[in-house]
Amino acid sequence: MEWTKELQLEMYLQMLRSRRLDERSWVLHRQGKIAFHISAIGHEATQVGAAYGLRRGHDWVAPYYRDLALMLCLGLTPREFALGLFGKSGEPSSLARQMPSHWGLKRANVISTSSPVATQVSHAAGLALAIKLRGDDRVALTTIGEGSTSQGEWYEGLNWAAVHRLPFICVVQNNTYAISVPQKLQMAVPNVADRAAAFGMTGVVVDGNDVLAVHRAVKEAADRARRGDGPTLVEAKTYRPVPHSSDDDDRSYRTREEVEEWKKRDPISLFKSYLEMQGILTNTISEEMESHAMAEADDAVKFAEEAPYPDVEVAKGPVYA
Amino acid sequence: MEWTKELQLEMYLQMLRSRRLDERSWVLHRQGKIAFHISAIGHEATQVGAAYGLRRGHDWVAPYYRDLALMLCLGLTPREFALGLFGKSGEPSSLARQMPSHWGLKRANVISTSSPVATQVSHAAGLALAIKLRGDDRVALTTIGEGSTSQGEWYEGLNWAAVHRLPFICVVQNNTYAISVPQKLQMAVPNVADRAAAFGMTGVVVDGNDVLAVHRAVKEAADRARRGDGPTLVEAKTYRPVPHSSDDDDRSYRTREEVEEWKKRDPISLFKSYLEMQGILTNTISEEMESHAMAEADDAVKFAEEAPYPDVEVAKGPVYA
Amino acid sequence: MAEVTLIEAIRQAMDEELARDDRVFITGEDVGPRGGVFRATLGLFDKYGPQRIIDSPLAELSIVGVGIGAALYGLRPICEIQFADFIHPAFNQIVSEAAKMYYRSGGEWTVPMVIRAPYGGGIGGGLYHSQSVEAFFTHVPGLKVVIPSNPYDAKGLLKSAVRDPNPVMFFEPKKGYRLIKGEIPDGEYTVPIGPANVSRAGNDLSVFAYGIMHYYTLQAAEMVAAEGISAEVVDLRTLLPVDKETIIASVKKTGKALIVHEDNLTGGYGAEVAAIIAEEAFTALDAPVKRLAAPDVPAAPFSHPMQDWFMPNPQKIAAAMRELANY
Amino acid sequence: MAEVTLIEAIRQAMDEELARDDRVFITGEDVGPRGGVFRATLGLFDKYGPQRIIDSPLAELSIVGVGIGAALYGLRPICEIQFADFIHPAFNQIVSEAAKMYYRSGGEWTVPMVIRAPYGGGIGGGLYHSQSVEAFFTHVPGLKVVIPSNPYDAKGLLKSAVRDPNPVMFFEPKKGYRLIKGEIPDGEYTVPIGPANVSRAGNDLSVFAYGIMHYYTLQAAEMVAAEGISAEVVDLRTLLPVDKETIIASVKKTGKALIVHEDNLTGGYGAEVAAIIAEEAFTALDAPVKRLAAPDVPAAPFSHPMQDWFMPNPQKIAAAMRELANY
Ligand SMILES: Cc1ncc(C[n+]2csc(CCOP(=O)(O)OP(=O)(O)O)c2C)c(N)n1
Ligand SMILES: Cc1ncc(C[n+]2csc(CCOP(=O)(O)OP(=O)(O)O)c2C)c(N)n1
Ligand SMILES: [Mg+2]
Ligand SMILES: [Mg+2]
Repeated sequence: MEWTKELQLEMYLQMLRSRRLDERSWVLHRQGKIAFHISAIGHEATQVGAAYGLRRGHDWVAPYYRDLALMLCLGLTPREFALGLFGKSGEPSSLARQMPSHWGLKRANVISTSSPVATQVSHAAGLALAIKLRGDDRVALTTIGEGSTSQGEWYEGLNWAAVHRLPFICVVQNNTYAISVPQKLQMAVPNVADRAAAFGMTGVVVDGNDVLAVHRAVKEAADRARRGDGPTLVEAKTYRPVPHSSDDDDRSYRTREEVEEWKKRDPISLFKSYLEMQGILTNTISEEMESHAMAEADDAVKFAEEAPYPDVEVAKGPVYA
Repeated sequence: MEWTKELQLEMYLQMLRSRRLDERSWVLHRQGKIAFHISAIGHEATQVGAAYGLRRGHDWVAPYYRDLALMLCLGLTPREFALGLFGKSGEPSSLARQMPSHWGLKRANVISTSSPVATQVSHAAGLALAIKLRGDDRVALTTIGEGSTSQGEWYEGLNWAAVHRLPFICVVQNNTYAISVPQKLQMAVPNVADRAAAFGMTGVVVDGNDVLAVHRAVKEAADRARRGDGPTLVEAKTYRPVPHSSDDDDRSYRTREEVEEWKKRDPISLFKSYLEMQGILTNTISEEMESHAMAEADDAVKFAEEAPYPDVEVAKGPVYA
Repeated sequence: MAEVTLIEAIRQAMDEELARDDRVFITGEDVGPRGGVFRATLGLFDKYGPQRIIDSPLAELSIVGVGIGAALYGLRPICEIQFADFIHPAFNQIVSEAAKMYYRSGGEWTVPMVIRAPYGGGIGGGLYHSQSVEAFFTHVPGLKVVIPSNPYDAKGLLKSAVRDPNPVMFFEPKKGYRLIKGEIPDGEYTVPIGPANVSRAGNDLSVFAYGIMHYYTLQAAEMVAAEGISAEVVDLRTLLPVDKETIIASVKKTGKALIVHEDNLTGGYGAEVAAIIAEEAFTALDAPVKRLAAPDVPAAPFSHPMQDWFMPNPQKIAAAMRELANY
Repeated sequence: MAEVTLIEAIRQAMDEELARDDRVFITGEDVGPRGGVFRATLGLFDKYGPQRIIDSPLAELSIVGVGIGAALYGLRPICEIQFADFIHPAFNQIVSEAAKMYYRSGGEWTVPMVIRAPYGGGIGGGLYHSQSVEAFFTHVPGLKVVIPSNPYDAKGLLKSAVRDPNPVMFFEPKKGYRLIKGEIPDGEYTVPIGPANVSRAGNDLSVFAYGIMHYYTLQAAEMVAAEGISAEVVDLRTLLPVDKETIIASVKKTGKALIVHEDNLTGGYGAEVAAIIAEEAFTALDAPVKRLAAPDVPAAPFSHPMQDWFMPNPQKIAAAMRELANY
């Protein structure tokens, strides 16, 4: 597979946009300005690679809470995200009824998501079933953490996709922990992708800190799906160098050495060095992108800080369509 | 593995006892004397082989409704079974509160079972966890139909067993249908045992109509469990030559030819020929066993027909221990 | 006009909706060539094929979850749960997902889906083929809960349910499938989801019921009528949203209220009806608000004498009516 | 005597029961080295090790199912569900299995198990970290449902729950974890499951509440006391089995009843309490039976103004008391 220079720079910028906005969110939390943040830091290569493997806006997506970078690629604006952080009026996913990072964006074919993990998987299978029944050329992609693959919901959703050879992709973002619980207490297999064998589905392991590798794997999965050759389970091996969420303290369950070790494989630094080595990313471009990402984050936060809270009427409903 | 003559004859007798009692139950249903029967016909080799793979009365069992032959091997008496058919007083599994074949026999370490399929699987994992925590040398065995492995409950139960390397055995009785639904609409893999790969668990396919083969597989699984080498998924390939239950009519979903083809591989006939060929089963023994099995079924039905219905007080509870 | 059974009315509703709207499809266990274990989908597989009538894996959670996904894409799934007793594995998808989707997405996403399930006892089904499960769902904002008591309503309400933009739980009294017969018009009609139905006018007391208990209540009302007791009977039909107006109006008229269901007493739907009456029709009440329900044991036992003890029936309902009328 | 928080009382109860009985073990998500996301099991992993404090896979259904199996074998599991909102995947195991095991086996098999879950709103948790789920379980014969409102009861009731031969749902008002403090004795004690507690005597009206709503109700009672309204406050504590006697006795004394919960109104636990009163204390009633509950929207919204609108609080409770007292 070949990547144009433009495409690579675009993906790099997406990673950077997500990272800067995400870092800013942690700052807001430390400042006591927001109550909760759940982070995509470390997952940017996986998410940007996955998003670019799709026909964005055409294919359908059922994401999970950690997908800030994915959502930015799909068209969520930083301002919209920030409205969610503050619970402010105009938040597009839920009218600020849901916690931050509970995605949903109709204009981008991103369905509404909740907190209970793994429920989105059978939704994605249902989207894929509908796509197949209608004869459309779309695919349905869902994302999930490795811990959440312990849920029977995950198993059932993938099984439907396999039985009906649906245009379905499940991207597992394996960051080796579910809050504090390490992978070995979730499963007795080294790779989540090994579980594909249970379904008769293609399973792929990919370096989740390598955006191009993820892009290729998801693109191939999407091609497979569109050819009618059925679903794919893509496992992206990555790491979450920050706590699970702003409510978490990760010192009780992992060593600082482990975290530092992984930080050396930061997906943005890796991609940056690669692009520099290839002569694709120059200092000028890099600085431009940095200031773009920073400015965007600044603007988003300012916008959301100044936005009003939702009117109480918004709480009342409607509950029924 | 070597089988003594006595053991082989004993297993043959168990299969016969189950078959005759089962056939009698169908007759009772046709006579309008009982309302419901769900049958083990065709599954006897699987069930007897599985039971004899255990230390009966010492190991723990979480069965499913089709397990008449298994239960007889574990010590349920034909009279007790027949009380269940008629809903009569003294029925030991539930005091006739449950439908027939909803097993449970404390004296034999058989836990109480319900109707929703697959719920017994995590119970068996819990039994196995408790066995491990207590340091006992027992194993927990559960049985289930292939269709019911589509439930997330099945997946979660096996996953626990694998993660904790529990002394756990799951025997899947694959009769290729879940009521009317064929295996290919449940799963996109040819063997349920292929799903063992998802758990990092040993998976074995065995001819479910060959009692010795099943016996060996389950015995090996039990040995593995007792050695501390973890759980096993045993898939026994068999067939149900009768309708799903007395409520079913199987003509809508399978051809008579298919049924006749499988009947040629009836597990009792197969084992009988084999034992005759080996000179283990003589005409005399065979006839003795036949009349024993018939007499036992006669006695059970007579006993249950004459037994009183439960007192209405039994319905009232207690609901709490 | 033709007389049909309850199950035939249900089958007709699905057949007509499948024919009317190609976004409608059915999934569930054994709904295909087998036509469903109760034969609700009989003939539909042959007529509409495996793309519209889909035998699902044996997994209720994903029957509903896949249904939700398809509904989000714009289809109109009818999901069959083989017995209401087996809806519990799907609880998370129904309560966390289907019910909350519209509100949680600020109205962006709707789940136009019907979940059909046969419920209730009296058929020798024991603890796990007899359950009434409506009270678990009438507590969930975002769901509609419908229980028909006769073929006319069953057909008309099911057609409305298929067309409703919200998730509708459609519980069918399975003992009535072949027992309850009634006339239905030849042409197209619907019955709106929402209003209860005063199925028999009366003055001495109001009796609220649904499903087969409504069928029995009408019989009981006949029995006590011969003794001079005039019972007003209200078929609740739509349990959620609750039709408070009809309930309160009836109690204001008669001054006495009896609620009948075959679900367990404690925390059953009758509690909500009683609470509404005790709050909003208090000054009209001439007697305690009474509930006649199944006792608080897990479900209907299998053995017949025990099942009979468990189930409310016309005799027991008539006795409760007499007692309340004579208060 | 020492003053402790609600969560500390809960932690102590588990610590003492683990020490007392080696059949007791804990499983759930993050209960191990992390000590639980709310720190209820803090320190227990270090003290009792990975065989007694077991970090489960992320799968509630099997947390409960495995717990049931272990209980059948003779152990005494305490299963933690991280948030009550995530109990729905386990619904089938709780309702079909744990609750019915004793009855369905004719008393042969018992499930001595505790399922702990933090519930309730007011902590900015939005729709899925704020739910009250008790009403789904108070409808299920075979379960016990306990909700403590203060550290003393929390410790004593949790110890009773661990020793109870039946499955006990133990819901903890998470907003009260650190907010609610109270004295507990130094030595061993238990509080029996079953009886409600008249926590404040009064004459003008009876207010029934549980969990943090009980805490707020006591505050509201103080507020209206200053205005001359004498409210009797009943802490229901054990929701199932219902303590009818205490409820009815209180209403017979005061003639008026208000029920408060933060769960949605329709089909909530308040409906059952209201129904009991309307049936069994009818002649004592001087006013309509009132319920103050969260509105019928899916759950507490995230954004603060909306959350405040959703949640009952001392002010709202006091207002409802005044209205009823002045009826
Ligand atoms: C059904 C359910 N149970 C528990 C939780 C609480 N919870 C939220 S995230 C999480 C861990 C998820 O880990 P993983 O799937 O590995 O995803 P990651 O956060 O590591 O990306 C848990 C236990 C939940 N949201 N839903
Ligand atoms: C949760 C649940 N859903 C549906 C049913 C109804 N049901 C009973 S048996 C059965 C088919 C089971 O098939 P399989 O697992 O292959 O076992 P078999 O009967 O073929 O031995 C179904 C759908 C049930 N008992 N439980
Ligand atoms: Mg993870
Ligand atoms: Mg089968």
